[in-house]
Amino acid sequence: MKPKSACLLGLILFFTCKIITLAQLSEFSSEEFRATDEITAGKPPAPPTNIKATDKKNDDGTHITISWTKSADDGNGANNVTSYNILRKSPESNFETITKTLIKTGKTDYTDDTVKRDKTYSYLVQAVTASGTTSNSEVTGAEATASWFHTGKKWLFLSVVLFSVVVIYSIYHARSGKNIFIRRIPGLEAVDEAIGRATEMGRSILYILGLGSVSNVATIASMNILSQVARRTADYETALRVPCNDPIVMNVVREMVKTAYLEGGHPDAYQEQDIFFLTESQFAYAAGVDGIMLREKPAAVFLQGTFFAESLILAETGNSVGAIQIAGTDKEHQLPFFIAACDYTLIGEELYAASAYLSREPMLLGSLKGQDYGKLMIFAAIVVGVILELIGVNWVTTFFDKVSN
Amino acid sequence: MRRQVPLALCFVFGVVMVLIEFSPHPYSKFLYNEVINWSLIITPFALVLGVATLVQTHWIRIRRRAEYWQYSFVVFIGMIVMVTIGIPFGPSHKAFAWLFKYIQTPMDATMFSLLAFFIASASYRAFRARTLEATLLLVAALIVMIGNAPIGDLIWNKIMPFGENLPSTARQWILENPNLSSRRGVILGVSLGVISQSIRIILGIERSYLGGGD
Amino acid sequence: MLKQIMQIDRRIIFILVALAVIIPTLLKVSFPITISEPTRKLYDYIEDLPSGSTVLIAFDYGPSSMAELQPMGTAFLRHCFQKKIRVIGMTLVTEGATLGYETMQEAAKTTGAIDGVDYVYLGFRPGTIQVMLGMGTTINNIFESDYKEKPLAEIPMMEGIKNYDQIDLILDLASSSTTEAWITYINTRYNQKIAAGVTGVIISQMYPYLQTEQLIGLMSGLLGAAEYETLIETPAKATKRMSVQSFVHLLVFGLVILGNVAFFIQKRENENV
Amino acid sequence: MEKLIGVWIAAFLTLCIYSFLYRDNPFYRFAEHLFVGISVGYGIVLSIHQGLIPLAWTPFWQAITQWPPGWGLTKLIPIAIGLLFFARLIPNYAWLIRYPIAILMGIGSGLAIPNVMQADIFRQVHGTLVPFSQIHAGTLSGSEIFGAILMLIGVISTLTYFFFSVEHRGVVGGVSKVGIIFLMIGFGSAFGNTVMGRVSLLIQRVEFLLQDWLHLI
Repeated sequence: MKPKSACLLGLILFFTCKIITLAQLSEFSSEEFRATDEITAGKPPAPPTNIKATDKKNDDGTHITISWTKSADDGNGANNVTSYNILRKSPESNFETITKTLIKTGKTDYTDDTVKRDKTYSYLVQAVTASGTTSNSEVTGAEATASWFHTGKKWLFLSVVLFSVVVIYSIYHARSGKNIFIRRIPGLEAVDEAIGRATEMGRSILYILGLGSVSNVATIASMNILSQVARRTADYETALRVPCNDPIVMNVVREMVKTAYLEGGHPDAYQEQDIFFLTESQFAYAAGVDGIMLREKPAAVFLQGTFFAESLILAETGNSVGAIQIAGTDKEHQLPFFIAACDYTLIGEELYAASAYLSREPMLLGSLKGQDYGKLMIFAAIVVGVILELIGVNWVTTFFDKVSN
Repeated sequence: MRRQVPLALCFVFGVVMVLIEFSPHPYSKFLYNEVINWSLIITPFALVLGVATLVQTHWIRIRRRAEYWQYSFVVFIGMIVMVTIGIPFGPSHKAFAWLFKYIQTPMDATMFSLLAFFIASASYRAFRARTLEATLLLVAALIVMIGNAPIGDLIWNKIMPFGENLPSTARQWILENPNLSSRRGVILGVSLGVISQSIRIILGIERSYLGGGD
Repeated sequence: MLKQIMQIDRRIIFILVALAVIIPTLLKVSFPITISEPTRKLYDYIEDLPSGSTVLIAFDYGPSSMAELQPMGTAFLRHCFQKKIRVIGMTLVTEGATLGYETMQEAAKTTGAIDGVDYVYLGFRPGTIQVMLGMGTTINNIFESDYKEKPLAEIPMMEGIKNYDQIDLILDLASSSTTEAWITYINTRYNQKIAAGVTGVIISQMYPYLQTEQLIGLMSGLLGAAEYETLIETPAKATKRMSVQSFVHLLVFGLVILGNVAFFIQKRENENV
Repeated sequence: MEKLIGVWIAAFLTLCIYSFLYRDNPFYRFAEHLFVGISVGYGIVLSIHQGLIPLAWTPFWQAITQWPPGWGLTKLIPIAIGLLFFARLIPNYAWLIRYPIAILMGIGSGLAIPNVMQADIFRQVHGTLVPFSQIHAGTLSGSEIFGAILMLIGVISTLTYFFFSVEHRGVVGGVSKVGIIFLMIGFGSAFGNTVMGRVSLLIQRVEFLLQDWLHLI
């Protein structure tokens, strides 16, 4: 805005306010304003028409949207409208300009975000010309209210509710003892092969749980798998060595393996010193395990659980001593190394599925099933959406656009 | 008291946070801000957990004269030096910044740079195209590796009359196409897992975070 | 013979790697960098911002990722300062506090940017997601003073900056999952534009977010930093390091091929036996 | 001077850690333990100066010094809850730390559910559909159409691979096989990028040794 027109505008506003205050106009029409226009030079443009003030929905009651139809002299007629200006009257004050900068022509709406909740405001729109003459629209009013529920998010809300119900239902379904099917997991089927080979060769099996603590989901999953492996090694009387990185994990593992040997009917075969604490530091642990691999040349190496950067050091050494390696982790960054250097790898969720499959724990099985329903819904949404898009119907896409923004 | 109250608190806070998400009302916003503020106040105290575990482990090692117990003193010395300088003078103090810059930074950076060596040796000794899967992985890895290296484009443009900058273009194509779609599949699956776990935590079905005991 | 080659001591490979880094570093080689689309998008976005805009950089990394992310921060800050774009720095990672401070001060020194006028460094607060969300209400609520404990109210640049509404872009320099958190919580809730610079390990994971425009741009590891340096026409550390990098990539490439050739020859011999 | 000493110490520690490449030895163990100690110390200082003091102590001080006491007093509740973390140090009351943990877990989970659903599921599904509306509108080039179809196949087949309640036989088996192909290429690209990441760290260390320490370049 040029300084000159700004001065002029200031002058107009000053007079406008003056007149309003003087007249104490509570209900006035735009007629009164015409008087001020005559003070300034130039012919006033046609006023904006059809002005509407509406409370913005789904907000905290601090927005009112004002819309109008452009002045007849905006782009047409005298074509002298250069901008619009909005004046507001609140219960406490009289009409005052609320637009900090003039609204450019072509725009026909404005959101006032300075209102207070549960109050009624009146608005009018001014058309402004280059020389600063103005003309006012009719006055309209609205009350700013706050919403308790965001209706634009109703689909998101319903989806959250629906998915929660599905998960809870699946868990209860699993708890009621119904059999829940889980697909074949190739890595698990190789367990027997690995143990068999170790027995034939008379070598040990090395089970590495990684660096996780007992609260890690992957470490818990790994312990479930270990307990099954222990059951088989008990049958075959193969040595099972478990170097641990966390003393608490070691204690839990000792208990679990002991129970497995007991239930397998070979309590005497259990060797407590085979499950031992190495060190809690990352690379020293890797070096320690490397040493064990090189010395003992185990026939099979299990790498299941939470792994970080040491994954490739372990997998490489295991590979170099010619062991069958079965790996699994939910740490995505380490998966490439396992896949490249190991014979079988449980990828991410497969590790959880394997653990649920082996432990038959209803909570794990049920959640897995519930998530599968979720995947099915996503699958269906994508397929239906694509088909509809290709024939030119786009409501699925629009729907996802709306719910995700 | 020991189990039921924490589970109830978890439920209340969880449900409130979910519901607030759908309510733009100023009262909800107020509540939301308060809860966020509360959790911001609580979080820094969690520091106690990590420090206590570390001190305990090394203390036990020293007491039991476990293997390499002498090194546990080094841990304590490092910790004490940082704390005695940092706490009274603050982290922007010169001495503290010096310790960070010349002791912590080089060690942290070097520790992870060891992996450059290991990745090279593993590439040679362990990464074999033994199955179809491993083959695909290796081929994609090799393309990305050469596409990442500026020398890849340079050599290609010198010796090949066609396909300017093909290595980096191929790399970009792999990342933007097959990589993108498989990652998206993983994201969708993992996100469902996160949501289902959150539901279980709020409802008290999943309680492993409470730890053992009654 | 073949077996010997395959069973070669890994320390010999370590030496090869060391040489592949040391020799080119001493020779100061330099190669041209090809610009990728995601980096260019970030550059263009900053190029199109009017001066006086505000961006926020989150230095969410520690010394272990400094080699990759620090050059990104430096190049990006230089671009912003040259364009008179105001920068707020912060971190969600403890070690990032000192690193971010250093990076901002160095970039300011080379471009003449003034603390408190052209940039503000807020430092660290624990609580990741809660910190992000809290800043959405008011930044002052989380950081009532900057890193040097000067109250935000007394900093001229922060005048008029209340929350994300006044911030035109958040650049997350990440070595872990912070970028996902910025996207999930801040992009979704506040419609805030997010861009990222990430370490090599997580580059691949970022691509789905680029396609949905939840990320408006991405610098991919050291290469991304070198690309940005090329775009602002001030080649620096990253460009140099990428050139050295080339040789190690060639070495690893060669090692993988050699290892596999040996593997297949051995496999065939075994089959024949 | 302090820089000179610093560089020499840093170089010594760097070499201590590299000595691990030969084999595990006392120098490496010394550096590793020092690293653990120093970084924990750093964490404590930062958490106090940039965490506890501004986020807990300041509100606490304001709450108790403000007169008349106002809303600020409610801040004493989370401070008290936070203090329960110290119960970790008293074996008999260690269970008290469940309170703050449960609250933080509740808040975190509650925030995650709708946001993850919106950002990581709905938005990602939307992103998969958008190219197809562009295909219908005819704004995509041939290679982009190919890319869109490839993306569709990739997303669907990967999703199928992680489907656990159906046996992977027949059509499902075939689709999940395709999923593995996509996954492997994705992991391969991560592998290639990881090489770049790790090598970058090494280059920076070598730069440090040759430039800052030995002044060879």
